[in-house]
Amino acid sequence: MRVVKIGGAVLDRLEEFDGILEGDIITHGGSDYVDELSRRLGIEVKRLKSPSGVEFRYTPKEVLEIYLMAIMKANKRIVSLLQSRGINAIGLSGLDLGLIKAERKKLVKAIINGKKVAIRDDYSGIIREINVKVLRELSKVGVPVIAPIAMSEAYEPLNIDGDKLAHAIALSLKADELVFLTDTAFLADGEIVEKIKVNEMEEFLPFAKGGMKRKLLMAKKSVESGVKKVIIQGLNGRTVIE
Amino acid sequence: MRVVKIGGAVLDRLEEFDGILEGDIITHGGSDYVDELSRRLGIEVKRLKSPSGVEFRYTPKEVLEIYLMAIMKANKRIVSLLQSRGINAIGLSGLDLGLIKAERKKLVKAIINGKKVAIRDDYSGIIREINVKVLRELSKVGVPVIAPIAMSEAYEPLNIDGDKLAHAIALSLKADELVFLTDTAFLADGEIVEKIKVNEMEEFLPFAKGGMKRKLLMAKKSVESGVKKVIIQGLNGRTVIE
Amino acid sequence: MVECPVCGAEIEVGELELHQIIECPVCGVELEVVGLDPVVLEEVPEVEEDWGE
Amino acid sequence: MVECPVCGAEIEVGELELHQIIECPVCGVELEVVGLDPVVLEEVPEVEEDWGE
Repeated sequence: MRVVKIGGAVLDRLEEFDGILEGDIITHGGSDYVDELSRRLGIEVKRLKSPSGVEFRYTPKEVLEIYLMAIMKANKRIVSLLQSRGINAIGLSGLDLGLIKAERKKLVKAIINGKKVAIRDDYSGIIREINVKVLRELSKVGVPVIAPIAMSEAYEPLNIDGDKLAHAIALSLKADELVFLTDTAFLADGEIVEKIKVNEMEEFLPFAKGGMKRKLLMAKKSVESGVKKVIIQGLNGRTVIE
Repeated sequence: MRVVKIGGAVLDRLEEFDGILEGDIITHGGSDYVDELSRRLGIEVKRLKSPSGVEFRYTPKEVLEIYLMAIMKANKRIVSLLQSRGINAIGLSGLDLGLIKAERKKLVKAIINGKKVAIRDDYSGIIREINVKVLRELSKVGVPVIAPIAMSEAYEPLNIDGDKLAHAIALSLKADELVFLTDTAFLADGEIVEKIKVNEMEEFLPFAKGGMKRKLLMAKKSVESGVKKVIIQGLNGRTVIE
Repeated sequence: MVECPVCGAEIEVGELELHQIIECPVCGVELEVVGLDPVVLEEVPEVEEDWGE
Repeated sequence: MVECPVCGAEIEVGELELHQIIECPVCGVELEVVGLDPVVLEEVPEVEEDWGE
């Protein structure tokens, strides 16, 4: 069982990836699409920093609507491409069949202009449950392409992280392989690192930052939780974590 | 088997319909959402008239993208509402599993400023095939909520008419009942017409125009093709065609 | 004057727009303006009517 | 000066914003500004970090 996460940065360059797209379950990002639609609608994209330094998109209701439309555009673009390659894709969000349940973060702490503030109207979520039974049933019908939109306790859409979604699906389905499709493999001092043993990870982390650092940490957690291999597949090569 | 089509005009008033929403297969419109998003993006909404007087939305690629996003917003709003009522909805477009195949109208004739013109970059489609086998399989898993987006021969999304989609699904699944949820039942001289026998339809058509007239004609065709009952369910009452 | 590509008749044409459709007064066929300066006409096939949202 | 709702200590506060979070210097608990004029503080629970796209 292979889970593939298509990064937002390569949504418009999927033609450059060949067989790698063949996953049993596919998830994706799309924050570039969300930023673009927000900009076109004249709505400011606010990225906030959590006290521990993690950056996130401030997603009040007004932005949630834009998030949903832009992410579903990304979803159908992937479905359309896969169908054109004879892969019978079925595009879904976490609302559909209640596939992904998440808890809305009713309180989020963020640093704005150096001050710590409490944010209560954010519609991001923490993934609580993946409907594994339904996902397995659906993968008999076609290849599920799951958008990073979860269902809250109030049955509302929530913004969830695409990488975390891929990780959660890989673990709950006990996948053999988790592939992150993104623009670049992991580089250390400008060189592609082709292979990382999980117990060597600490040596490499200082070379990574932002999204890549999070992917490496997630890869480590995935392998430690039973996923045999995690691949960070870039346009320039790949990094395998085992 | 009951097919329900949720009209764009009542998307934001679904709470006012109770049990009627329980269909085996649900489709919907959403042109108000498309108009709203177009307006917000500063893109002119062009409605053209065909030589035979039918109005349609001019859908070049730039509008198609807006159409897709706005229609998927409508789709997930319905899924979210149904999930909140304990109905296990699964929202899909015609791209998903190739559910709805349509032929792109590579040439459309329209009247613009009184002149007849040929339009070649329109992305509307004529429904050619509904994947009945897959639709039946999906309705065992949950309640499909199908967006009026079809897949072209080039695996691209196409704008298709929500009423026609409901009609095509009702026929191909040999539904007993086809329900059009819209703002008003059919009125003649200000009075709700509660019942129309199919062979009496001609007497009533002069009282109807635009979308209602098309619904009545479609209802007639549906009943003549085996659907036992067509209901035009408004917020103010209903018209049953048998 | 422009020649009808179907029946060869000479057609009197006023001011035309690209993609405009005119009817040949002699053979009644629909013709699309596919070129201007010089005007180029091409027969336009019949089309099935159906529409989106 | 404002009273910490958890330990009762008097806290020196400068200019505050609604929803701003400050730490009680005595008991170290995090407090949210839920009211201005007068300033009202409320304890802020710990939160799990996780993020969307």
